[in-house]
Amino acid sequence: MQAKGSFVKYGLHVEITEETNAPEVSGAFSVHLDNFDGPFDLLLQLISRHRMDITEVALSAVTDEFISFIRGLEASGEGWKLDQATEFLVVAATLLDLKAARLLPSGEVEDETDLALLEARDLLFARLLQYRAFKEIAATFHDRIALEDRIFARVVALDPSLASLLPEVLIGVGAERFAAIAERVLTPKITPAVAIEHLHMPLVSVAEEARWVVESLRKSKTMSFRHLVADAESTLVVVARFLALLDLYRQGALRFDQVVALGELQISWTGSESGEVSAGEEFDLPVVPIDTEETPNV
Amino acid sequence: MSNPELDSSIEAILMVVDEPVTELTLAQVLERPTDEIIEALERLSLGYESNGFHLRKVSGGWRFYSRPEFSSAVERFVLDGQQSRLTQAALETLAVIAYRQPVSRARVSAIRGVNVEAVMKTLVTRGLVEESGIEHESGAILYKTTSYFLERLGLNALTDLPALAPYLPDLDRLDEILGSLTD
Amino acid sequence: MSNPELDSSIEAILMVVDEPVTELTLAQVLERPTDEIIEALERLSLGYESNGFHLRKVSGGWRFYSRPEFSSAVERFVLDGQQSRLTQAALETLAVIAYRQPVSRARVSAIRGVNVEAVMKTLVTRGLVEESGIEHESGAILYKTTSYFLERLGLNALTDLPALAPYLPDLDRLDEILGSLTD
Repeated sequence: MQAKGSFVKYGLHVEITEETNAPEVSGAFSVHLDNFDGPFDLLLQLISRHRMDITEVALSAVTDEFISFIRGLEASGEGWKLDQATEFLVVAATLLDLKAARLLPSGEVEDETDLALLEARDLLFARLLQYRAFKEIAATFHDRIALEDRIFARVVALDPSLASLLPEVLIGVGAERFAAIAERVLTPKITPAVAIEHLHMPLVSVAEEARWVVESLRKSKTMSFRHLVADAESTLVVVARFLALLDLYRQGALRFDQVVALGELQISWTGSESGEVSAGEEFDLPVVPIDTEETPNV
Repeated sequence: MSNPELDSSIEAILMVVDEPVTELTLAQVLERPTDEIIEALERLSLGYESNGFHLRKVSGGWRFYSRPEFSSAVERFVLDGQQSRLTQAALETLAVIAYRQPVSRARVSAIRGVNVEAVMKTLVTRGLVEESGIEHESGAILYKTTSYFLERLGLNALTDLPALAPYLPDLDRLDEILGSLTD
Repeated sequence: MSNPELDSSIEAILMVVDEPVTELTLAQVLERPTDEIIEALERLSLGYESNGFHLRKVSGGWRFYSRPEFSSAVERFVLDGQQSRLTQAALETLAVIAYRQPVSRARVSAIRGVNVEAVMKTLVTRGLVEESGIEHESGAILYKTTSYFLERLGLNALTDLPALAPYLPDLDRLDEILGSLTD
């Protein structure tokens, strides 16, 4: 991963080549200031390691750059990157707090390593770092779950010859407890929304569903539409996947088979085995106004 | 001529599939000639001599079994107090069947979000659940609870099962979604 | 010191299980000290390197699993009960809970900088997170991860979670302070 940047501090020009565990640099937001030039993530890292002073960063310039970055995405047709935008808001707000605290004369602490004496600005640092740490560790969770999805356990039914040896079966719970188990299991995995769904409709990205569709079809080669939407949490996801299929069909990446009218729709992958296949971007709205799960409250 | 990749794929399948698998099915899934599959199975079956399990062909299909020499250990395990009690997975599956009967295995799987094949078979073997006809549209086998189930739960009739909260949807969400799309 | 008889008995038992088996259960059934059982299980688990399956301890219990390399072959048999994906927001929230448990929703919100109410609900209904008592001072409900969470991540215990430290800068006691300041 590229981890190079440079900044000027106290008149010295310093080259930074230390490794960074910042996530994906490509396509990410980078900052061009008088005293710093490089990815936003690296800027944070430098500040966090006390290699750069927050008071020397022109936050308004960073914000201007971010706005033009987002405009650029809009213009290029890629649309808003909501995750990047929310993350930027969180980080920028923290930096602002940090800077405000730092500019107060009383905020000066001589011994920076004495964490017992952490001042407001250091707590803010810590908060920011923690936020980033959990983001990064979530990626390892994702990888682990993806791996586990490919491992299947041996689960076998009780052998009838062994069953005959067993005494009476013990259900082990009373009727009330049994009903409670039923209630829990039968509760839909998606909690029924109260009446705010029209306000908080989670938007579905056709492009994102298309990526999932491509991944599934590459793995299974042939799938029925029913199977392809088996885990869909809403009609919207079913529609998005269907639109993605149409776009992929137009690109010649798949084939449809339907033996009888209204019968099972089979989809066979005929596209490339690997590499980026994008579809459905035209269906996604350029601006996403609300996301239920990610409402910044900083 | 052995093929380690093929051998391991066969082992992986047979280790996690509960039913005996035929040579033909393996040939189709692994896209190899049946002869090659038979050869691999026979080679594999000779390789577990020092293990507590072996690979055998029974009534047309291949499956891993415990070796009879160790049946006393297996029997003790099964007879151990733990085994006469239902597992959490079995209990959850039984609860779905009890409240949604008659119900197909596919639908129970969809509700529980996991494959319930082995658990259903155990419930049938233990006499708590039995087949109850065929679903008209799909041809799937339907299951219901038995009178032994009522007895073990200490109930007289299914109507004595405690009522569930009224808001639980009775319909399989997927069918609902798909149904609304094809209308 | 290996004991082929013991090893094979364990293998034979693991062939018939429908849920992971603990070392303690095996020790009781086989009438051997738990240490000896653990040793045998660890030895066995190293012995399937050239097989399509392996023996693993997940969430406290042992059982046989297919190897991930052969998942494409196995998937054709195990079709129903597919797992649905977690969103990025759900993964990040889950990460915070996993490392800070037991933890209140307010505190998770503070760390993530966003309102996590909807995501927490999803994690609870998916069985990955559960309530774990009340915070003494605030009266807030505390949350922790479940054993199903361990299973989904293929972990044996919470102590097997990757260390958080490498993701944070190398300052002494930082982690500790972070834990206390988000209230």
